[in-house]
Parts: sequence; structure tokens; C-alpha cells
Amino acid sequence: MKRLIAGLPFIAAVIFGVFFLWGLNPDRDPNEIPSVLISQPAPAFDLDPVPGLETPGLARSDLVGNERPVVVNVFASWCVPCRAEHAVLTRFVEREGMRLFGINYKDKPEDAVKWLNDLGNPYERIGSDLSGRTGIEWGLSGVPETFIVDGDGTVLFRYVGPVVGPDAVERFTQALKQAGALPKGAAS
Amino acid sequence: MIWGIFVLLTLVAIGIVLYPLLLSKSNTLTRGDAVPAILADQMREIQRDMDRGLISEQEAQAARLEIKKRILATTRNSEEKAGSSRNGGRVTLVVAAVLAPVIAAGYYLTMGSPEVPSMAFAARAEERAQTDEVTALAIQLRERLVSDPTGGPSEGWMLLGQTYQRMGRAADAVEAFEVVAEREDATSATFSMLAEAVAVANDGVVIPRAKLAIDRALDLDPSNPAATYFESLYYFQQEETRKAYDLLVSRLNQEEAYVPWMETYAAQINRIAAAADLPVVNLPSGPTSQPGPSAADVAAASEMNDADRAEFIRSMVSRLAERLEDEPDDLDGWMRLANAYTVLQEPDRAVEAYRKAEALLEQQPASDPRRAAVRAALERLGG
Amino acid sequence: MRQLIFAFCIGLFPFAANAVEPDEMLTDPVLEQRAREISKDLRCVVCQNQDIDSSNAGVARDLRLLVRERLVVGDSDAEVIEYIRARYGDYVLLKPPLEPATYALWFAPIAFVLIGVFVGGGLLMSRRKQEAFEDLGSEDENTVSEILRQNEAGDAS
Amino acid sequence: MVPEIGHFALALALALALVQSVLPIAGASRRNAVWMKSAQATAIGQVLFVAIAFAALMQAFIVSDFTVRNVVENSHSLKPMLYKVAGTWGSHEGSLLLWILILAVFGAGVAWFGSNIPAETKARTLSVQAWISVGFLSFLLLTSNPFERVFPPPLDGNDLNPLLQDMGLAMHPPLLYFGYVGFSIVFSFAVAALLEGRVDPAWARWVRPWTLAAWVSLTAGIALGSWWAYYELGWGGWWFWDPVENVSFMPWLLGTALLHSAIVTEKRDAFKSWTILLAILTFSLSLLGTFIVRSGLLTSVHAFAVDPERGLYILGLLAVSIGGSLALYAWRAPEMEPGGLFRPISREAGLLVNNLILAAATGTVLFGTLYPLILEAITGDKISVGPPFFNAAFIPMMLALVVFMGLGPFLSWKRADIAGLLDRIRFVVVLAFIAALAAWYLLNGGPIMAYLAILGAAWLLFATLREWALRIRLFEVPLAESARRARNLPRASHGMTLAHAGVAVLMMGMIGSTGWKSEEIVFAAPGTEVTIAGFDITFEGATQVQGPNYIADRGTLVVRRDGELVTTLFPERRYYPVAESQTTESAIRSTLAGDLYTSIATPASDQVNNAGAWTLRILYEPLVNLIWIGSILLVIGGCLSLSDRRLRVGAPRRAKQPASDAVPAE
Repeated sequence: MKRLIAGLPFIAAVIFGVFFLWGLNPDRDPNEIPSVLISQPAPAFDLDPVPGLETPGLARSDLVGNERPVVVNVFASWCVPCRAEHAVLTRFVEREGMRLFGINYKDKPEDAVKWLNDLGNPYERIGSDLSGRTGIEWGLSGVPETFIVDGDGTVLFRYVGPVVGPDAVERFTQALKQAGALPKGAAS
Repeated sequence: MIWGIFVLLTLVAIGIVLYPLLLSKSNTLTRGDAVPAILADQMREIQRDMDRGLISEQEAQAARLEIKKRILATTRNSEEKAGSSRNGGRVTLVVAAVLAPVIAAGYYLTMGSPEVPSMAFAARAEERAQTDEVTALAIQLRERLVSDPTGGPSEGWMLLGQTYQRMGRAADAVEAFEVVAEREDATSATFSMLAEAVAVANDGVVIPRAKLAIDRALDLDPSNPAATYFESLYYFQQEETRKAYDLLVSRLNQEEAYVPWMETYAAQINRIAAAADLPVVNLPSGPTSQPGPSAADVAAASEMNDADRAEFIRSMVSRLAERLEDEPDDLDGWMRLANAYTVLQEPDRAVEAYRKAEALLEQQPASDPRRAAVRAALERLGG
Repeated sequence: MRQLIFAFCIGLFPFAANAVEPDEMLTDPVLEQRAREISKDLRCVVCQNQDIDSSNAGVARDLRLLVRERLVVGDSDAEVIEYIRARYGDYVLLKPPLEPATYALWFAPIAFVLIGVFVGGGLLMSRRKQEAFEDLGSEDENTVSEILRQNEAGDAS
Repeated sequence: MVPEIGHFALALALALALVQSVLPIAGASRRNAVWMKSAQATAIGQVLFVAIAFAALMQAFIVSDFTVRNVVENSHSLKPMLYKVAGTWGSHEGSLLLWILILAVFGAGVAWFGSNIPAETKARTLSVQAWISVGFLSFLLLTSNPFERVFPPPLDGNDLNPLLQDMGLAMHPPLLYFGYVGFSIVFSFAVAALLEGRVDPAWARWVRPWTLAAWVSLTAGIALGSWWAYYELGWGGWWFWDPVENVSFMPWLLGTALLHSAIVTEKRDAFKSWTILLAILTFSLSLLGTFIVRSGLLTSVHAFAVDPERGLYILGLLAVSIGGSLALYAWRAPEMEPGGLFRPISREAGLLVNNLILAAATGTVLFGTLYPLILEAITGDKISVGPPFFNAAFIPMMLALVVFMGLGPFLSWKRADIAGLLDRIRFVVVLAFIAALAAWYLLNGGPIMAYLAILGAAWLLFATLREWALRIRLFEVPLAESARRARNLPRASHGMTLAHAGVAVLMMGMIGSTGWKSEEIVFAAPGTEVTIAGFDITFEGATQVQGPNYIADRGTLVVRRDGELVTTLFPERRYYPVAESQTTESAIRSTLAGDLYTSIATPASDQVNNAGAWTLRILYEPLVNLIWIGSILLVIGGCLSLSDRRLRVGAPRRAKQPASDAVPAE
């Protein structure tokens, strides 16, 4: 009994140690915030277009009834990583036939217009979320974030941070394929 | 000097390990000595507490008894072990004294950098002054170009753009290059530099606007290595790794002899190769310094840090001048050098350079616009 | 160190904001007080380990406004918290809800105290028997006083 | 050249540590006096070489030698000199070097001052200390070399985080480390005792000064960090239950328990295996803190760059040191003889309860801090454990602790006289209740918990004073006699009184500043007036001022009370262009009664901002200074105990003079 009690601290330390070892897993990001939206219907929202752009606005109804799942990307011109991500998303739209909708988060319209003119505009629709309220509805924790929404309006996948770099692109591509968001026979 | 200090430190370390050899043998403190001292102190403590009336006589008695028992136990315990202390093992100590510095030296010789000098910030005033000078020059140059009613010579704008680029002010560089890009005399290099500046201004991303400039650059000169470099970077960022790789490799293979930008190419190829599991390339070692800022130098500059850039700018003008010593037939080179000297407010040298250009222009058709430019410049400089 | 995260927030969000600002506040002091209390229990999602009440991040400001909006509409405190939780999950609750996954957390302190009571009580019970006073034999007594005498000089001051 | 000397000196320190980790302990088991003695020289040599390395790094910071990568990344030529110096320990590498320096200092301290410790114990202890040195020196050299060079050097550095450019924070890590790392030597003593298989009152006496020194530093370090947070962060909070704060708090809690349980071991030869366990766990928690801060394991606001390789290396060190020592404990502790007997009401029992509560509180903080990680590992769910949890779980335990804290010193060893005890504290209990009721009557409002806390603090304060009065027989004997008695009391006794009173004072500060804080937040244009806690404050506008390496918006606030000018405050919001970050410099009018705390900011809404208004945040924090005063009392109390002559009972000189029955004069 005495020996058992004396051994308890050691056992506790080993248990904690195992958790620490697990926690050091380089794939684990302690800052990642889980989403409650996965497998849930996309939140209701109705956003006006960005003034000065011809791209129409975005509402929840636009996400429903599509034959394939669509991608919703939250972006802003002030967001540095969004630039890098923009090129990747553009490629997905141009080469793979992905359908991309945008939520322009807390961005001055003139900045957004200039940004899209510089970089190109791959978005079918862009809603301007000036107040950030729609961002909250989506459980946004930062920009950029990217969601895949099914034809019935269910959120299938969420990517926090820019889809940049081989690992991120691979994960995103997998998610797109799994969701069936890419048209059949598309390149790649 | 530094090795002398290392030797000194090593000797100190050896001395420290050997130090016990100097100590006398007998003064080892044992438990049998140390513990009763403390217990005796506790006995006195009890007496004091009792004197203060903090504990009763009966409590004191019980406490004393406990301590006495401990004293007895300690004495018996240490009696059992007493007298077994040894003083041997000196050889081990010497071995340790030798081994310790060997370990330290072994580590240091692999990981240390004894050849790198220290450089206190205060001792680097000259270096700073040069950087400041470049900044001042850039400001002057810009003022002159902006105030020029004809919009300023393209060479001047190019120089300004390159200077900004190397100062890390990519957005300003873009502006400068764009002035030239809209002119008739824009060359392939103009567009490849513009592309680079745009990319750098956008956190290294070759955005569509940069791609447009690359395309123009390749239209004008398909062999422009900088343009191909950024084109490849564009595809790399588009995740078209294979295409990015092939572009670089095929351009590299077009060259027969060594050119400095190959280093940059090779580095980028190998980066892509590492990411995409493709074969790496090895450059045949070539001459390490080639005169004149080449397109690949420009490409390399994008990977430099600020200090390197500053260094780069400083040497740019002199490198140009040196190169022209060897290649006196480079008309545009002389024009650029002359312009640079003008900006540097060294009119004599500027005049000299313009004269060289003028001489070369003799062979050009009379309609060459550069003739007028040189004449105008010489007039301005009073040469 | 906390403010390092602010820098991070400023990088992620456009408008460097502050903790609660006057234009966010409700005129009704009771409602405002409730809003402040609720805000202290909600975690700012971009600024780790910080409540939205003191966070400078833009999204924290949006959340504060949202909390007040819900209160004005007539939600109870629990409803407001539930509203935010529905969007951000348990992660935003600085006070984890009592549910199976957090039983271990919430009962741990009680368990620790109980273990303490158990161990301490056991120890006290086992140690309480009266100690027998056995005087030392005269030989031992001599040894001890000899040792004490030797050590007298050690500390006499 | 200088950085290279530092680098080489570190290598030599590692080599000496290697020698020290083997020879003395081998000497102790083979009874080889020469080997045992080598520990003293190597321990002092280690501190010499590590100090050379530290000085070399500091020199590089002072002259801004940008050939050293660490200087480039953490300094800037324009930084004020003081913060260049502080930059030495501002980074992961530099702070680790400081960590190792302190480790070596404590080892050398035992080698130098431990003349009353028997050779064997000292040799084992120093060898164990050297094991830790070897672990951390190799960690430093292999994964985090502070002397990595850059050539050619960049023109200027990347600046130190402006938040760290603050006196409080510059001094906070060294003190904190002194505490953290100071427990290493206690750990080494404990492991040595386990190896030796013996723990006795003498052991407790040898360890006590080191425990005290570490505890005092840790107390000061935590208090300084808290103080920094209070005036630098701009909203008047002083404790946030952030993981980084928690990991420094846990060793403090356990260290406090250790300090008390070691007394029992010293006086009564009891709690021996428990004291050993506490010694091991206290340092283990310090190591855990180092690990958490440097591995990026938890989401925390920590300053160090995250590198999984480093995390793994430290985890390895943890596994060896903590795992090894606890395994040794499991093996050897049961063989230790139980100590003296005592009754359920006795000083021992009181200290036992104190220890159990402190241990339970530590367990709670540890569990709360790590629970998100544990849950994530098991279920994948992510949750947050924040201040509401800690407050709910921790505060009741502390209140219970306070009850025993007041009671404990009245109890005598072995068994206390219950009737006498009740007689002594009756008066104190009544007084405490009166104080709490008076507060209730006067303050009229505030949370119930706060009144319970007031009751607790009053009880603790009065009980501590009463106990002290009893000791010197205040008012029982003539005052002169009392004064003489007070002078004759051992310093440790005064130390305890001061420290316990310090806790009571600290509590009052905490209660005042949380329960009765008032706050006004307004948009202010020049001329705006705010009234708070009897002060009328006029905002006279803000101007932009240029600092040495920042630009600041400085507000001018004129504070009046009843029409009379009290003071003028200048809160600032600073922007550091090189580091691209902002800091809040609050302006505080500090009095014992409370702080008038002001800060200024740019309004979040552009509209308000464009209208030329500023956001003023004005707080009145009653009694908040008592927190720092209480902490200072704790530190002074610790220092007094540390200076107690009994801790330096010398090695015995064979007494030549005849024994005397006389009580040594004091």
C-alpha cells in the first residue's frame, strides 16, 4: 500500500507526459478553433454587393439549390495572407471549375474594388459584410476562412487561414473532391 | 588573440578540475560531525523557547528526549561507516581534467565561428553613412525626375526604381518602373524589373499585374532570364510545380557558358525540386564575380536582406563603371552611368560618360533620339 | 505578454479597436452591467485566453455589440451565451459548462480536497497514539552530553 | 571575438558540468574524498564560465553587435541602453542562458556556503545539480545557441518587443527565474537524500535557506509581473489566470507548502517523504513551466518562438528529471522511517492541513491549466478554462487556508491545549467579525464573497498580530520587557509574522480592487469632465509627442477634488514604428486608499475618431496598492527568515572549552 502510494506521483507524471508528447505533435495547432458549423445548415444572411463592383451580392439562398457544392471564401483587402490565397482560389476556379462565392469582411468598398481589380475577380457573387455580423454568424475567427457548402445549404468543410502551400492545397483539394464540388472530368 | 584567450580559459578549466589535488586529505566533513551540530543547536533552541515561556518544562523535556535519541542514532550510524574514507582516484581526476577541455574544444571546433569578427554598432558609422547617402540620393533623384518638364529620362526612372527596390521600398519602385513601362523606350528589362517590384510589393506573390509585366518582358526579349525566373515563380505559386521547374531548367540549358544568374536559378530549381521531388541541378563552378548588375542579380536582390541590398546599391554605380571599362561599346550603359553620376552630383564624371556615349552615337543613325538626349544633357552640365 | 496577442489581433483585423467603448454601451445601467458580466465569460476567439470585455480585437467588439443587442431584445443571460455558443461552440465559454466532458474538470478540485481530507485524516488518526516516554540509559545520556558539549562552541554567540 | 569567447566558455561549462555530474557522486558511493571535493571547484568553475558567456552576450547587446543573430532579432541600435541590457534575457536563447546561469549560481552557492553540509551529501547534491546543468546546457548549445553569428551583419536590429521595454518587465524574468531555478537545488538535495536513503532534521535545516531564497525570489517575480500587467496593459487587471501565469504560480504554491512541511521535518523529524516529494514536485512544476512557455503546447500569450524540436528536447529532459526522480521516490520513499507522533490538534496537524490545501490548490490550477489539452487529446473537443473556473475553484480553498493560517502559529508542537487555544483566539474571532460587519455597514453593497474574504483577511491579520503579541507578552509585561523579548525572538519568527500579515494585506488589496472597483469609459473631447470616486477629472486634450523610439498620443487629465487641484495625469498610447506595435502607458495617481488609473486610446469607431474624440478609460481601484505592499511584506518576511542565524549553524569545531550549562547569550 505504502509502495503504491509512493508510486502514484510517478504514474501521474507518466500520464501527463504522454499528453504532452501528444500535444507536441507538429500537425496540431493549439490556436485552431473548432467549428460548430460542420454538418450544420449554413447561417442565414443576406449581403448587398460591394458598391462599385458589378458582381452581385450574396445571400444564403444563393448557396442552396446548386447542383454541386460551392465554396464560400471570406476575404478582405487588408488581409495580407488573402493575397497569396487569392491566386490559389483563382486557379481552382479557372482550371478546376470550382464555384466560388465571396464574403468581403469589414472592408472599405473602394479598397476591395481596387484589390479585385489588381488581382482579378474569381468570385461569382460577393457580399459586403461591413458590420462583421455575417462573419459572426459563420463563427469567423479570422480572415481568410473558406467553407464548402453543399447543395442543400449544409456546411461540409471549413478551412481556417489561407489555403496556401502544398499541404493546405492538398487538404483543400481532398475536401473539394470529397464534397463533389468539382465538376466531373475537370482537369487534375 | 582569440586563441590565446581560449587557451587561457582551457587552462582555468583544467585547473578547476585538478583543484581537489591541492586540498589537504583530512578535512572531510562527515554526517557524524555535521548532524549533531544542528541537533545541538535545536537543543539550545528548546532552552530558549522555554525561557521565553513558549513551551512548558514538560514539553521541553519531551522534545529534548527526542533530539537526544536522534543524536544517538546519528552517532551510531556514522560509527558504522566511519574510517572508510579513501583518498585515491587521482588518476581519474587527471583524465577528467584532460577529457573536459577535449569535449569543449571538440564541440566548439564544429559549432563555433572563431573567424567571424565582432562589429559594434558604433564602429559601423561609415557603413551607415553610405546607406543614408543612398537614401538621400534617391530623394534627390526623384525630385529631379519629377520636376523635369519632359518627364525625366527613362534611365533616371529606372535607376530610381532599382534604388527603391534595393532599399526595400517595393511600392515606390513599382511607381518608378511604371513611368518607364508606359513609354516607347521600355525594354524587356523594364518589364521584368516592374514584375519583380510588383511581386515584392505583394509579399512575393506574382499577382496578375506582375504576370502581365512578365509577358510583356518576354515578348520584347524571350531570353530575359529575370522574366523567365518570375514566370516560373508565378507557376510555382499556382501550384504548377512541373511547369515552373521545366521553365527554369530549359532556360538554364540555353546558356553555354557560366553566367552569374545561374546561381539564383539553381537555388530556385532546387527549392522546387525539394518540394516536388524532382531531380536537383548542380552548376559547374564558374567565375564568381561578373561585372555589372544582371537580371539575375536583380532576381537575387529580392531574396536579400536590407543590409545586403544596401551593399548592392552602393556598389551598383561603381560596378557599372567597371564593367564599362571592359565593354566600352555599351552605349546604353554609358548613358545610364552618366545619368547616375549626374544624380550623384559628380558633373565631371557625368560629362566624361556622356562624351563616351556621344562618341558611340556617331555610329548610330542621326534620327536616334539618344543623340538629342546626350546633347541636352551635355548642355545642362555645361560640358 | 498578453499584449503580444493584441499585435496579432491587429494584424488579423482591420480596425485596431479597444476594450469596451462608450458607443457600445447601453443606456440602461442594469442591462449594461449584465452585458459586462456576460462579456467577461466569453472568450475572444482571436486573442487567446482573453475575454471579449477586455479584448481589443475587432471581432470582440462585434461580439460585445451582439451581446448587447440580444439583451435589448429581451434575451436572458443564458440565452445570450447560448446564442454565441451556437456560433462558436464551447470554446468561447471561459467557464466551461458542466457536462460529461467537463465533469473531471469541475469535480477535480472537490476530489483533491476529499483526497486531502482522507489522507490527512488517516495520517492524524495513525499518529495520535501517545508516545511512550523512555528515558535514555545513563551510558547513552553520557554519550549525548559529550556530543552536545563538543558542539557547544559551534553556535554560541 | 567576444561572442566567440562566450560560446567557448559555454562549451567549457558543459564539460565541467559533465565532470561534476559523474565524479562527486561516484566519490560519494566509493567514499573517495578527492572525487567528492571536486564538486566544489567544478560548481564554482561552472558559474564562472556561464557568467563569462552571459557577460559576452550582454556585451553584444550593449554595443549592438549585429553579428550575433540573437542581437539582431531582439535589439535595435535606437533602443534605450537599459533595455538593450534587458534584451540579453528577452529572447528564448538569452533567457535560457540566464536560466542556466542561475542554476549554476545555486550550485556554486551550495559549494561555497554549504560548509556545514557533510561531504557526501554535498557531493551527491552537486552531482544531481550538474545533471540538470548538463541537460540544459546541451539543450542550449544544440537547439538554441545564443551565439549564432550572422555575417555580413545587417545594419540594424529588429527591435525588442516594445512591451518588454519596461522596467517592471525587464526585472521580472530574472527574479522569476531565480525563484523557479532556485528550487533546482532543493530538488537536488531531495534526490541526493533519496539516493542516500536518509532524510532527517539536519537535512531539512540544510535545505531551508535555499528553499527560502528561491521562494522569496519567486514571490517577488510573480508580484512584479502582476504589477507590470496592472499598469502596462491599460485596464487595471493584475491577474488573469493565463497559462503562463499559472505555471509560475504553481511552483509558488507548492514551494510555500514545502517551506512549511520542511519545518515539520526539521523540528519533529516527521513528514519526511512528503517533504521530499514536495521538493521534487516544486522543481518539476518549474520545469513544466519552462516546457510550456517554450514548446507552444498551450495557447498562451507567450513571448518565445515555438519550435517542436525544442519542445521535444525539453520534454525529454522532463522525462529524465521528473520521471527519474519520481521513480526513485517510488522506490526509496517507502523505506523512510515515519517520524514523530502528534495529536490531531497540534502545530504538525495545522501544517499538515496547510500543506494539503496548498497541494489541492496546486492540483486544481494544474488540472485547470492542462484540462483543455487533456480533453483535446481524448475527445478532440476544444474548450477553454478561464478565470471564472479558477476563481470558483481556487478562492474557497484559499479562504479555508487563511483560517488555518491564522490558527496554526497558536498551536504548539505535538499537542495543543484546546482550551487555552480557544481562549487565545476568542478575542480575535470577535474582532474579525466586527471588522467584517463594519465593512458591511459602511460599504453597503458588493458581493457576499467579498465580505467573507474581508472576514478572512481580518481574522488572519488580527490572529497574526495577536500571536506576535503573545510571544512578546505585549501588555502583560512592561513595554521595555516586551521590546527586549521582541529583539530576542528568532528572526524566522518575525519573518513568519510579517509574511502572514503580508498575506492579510495582500488579500485586502485584492478584495478592494475587485469588489469595489469603479470605472468610467467615455469619449472625450477637450473639456470633457468625468467624475469618479470623488474626483473631478477634466480632459484637456491630447498631443502627439516623440519618444526615443516611439510616437505617442499623450492625453492631459487634470484631476481635482472639491475644486482643488490634486494632480495632472498624462496617459499615453505609444506607437513603435520599427516593431509596428502599440503599447498603453497608463497614468496612475497612486495612494494607499486607492489608485486613480487612467488610460487613453483612439476610438474604435472612425466616426468618433474623426470627430476628434478620444476614448478615456478611468478606473478607481481602491486599496490596490495593498497587493504590492502585501507582496513586499511577504518578501521581507522571507528575507528575515533567511537571515536567521540558526540557518548558518557552523560546522563543528571540536570544542576545547568545558561544557557550560549557561544559556548562550543572544
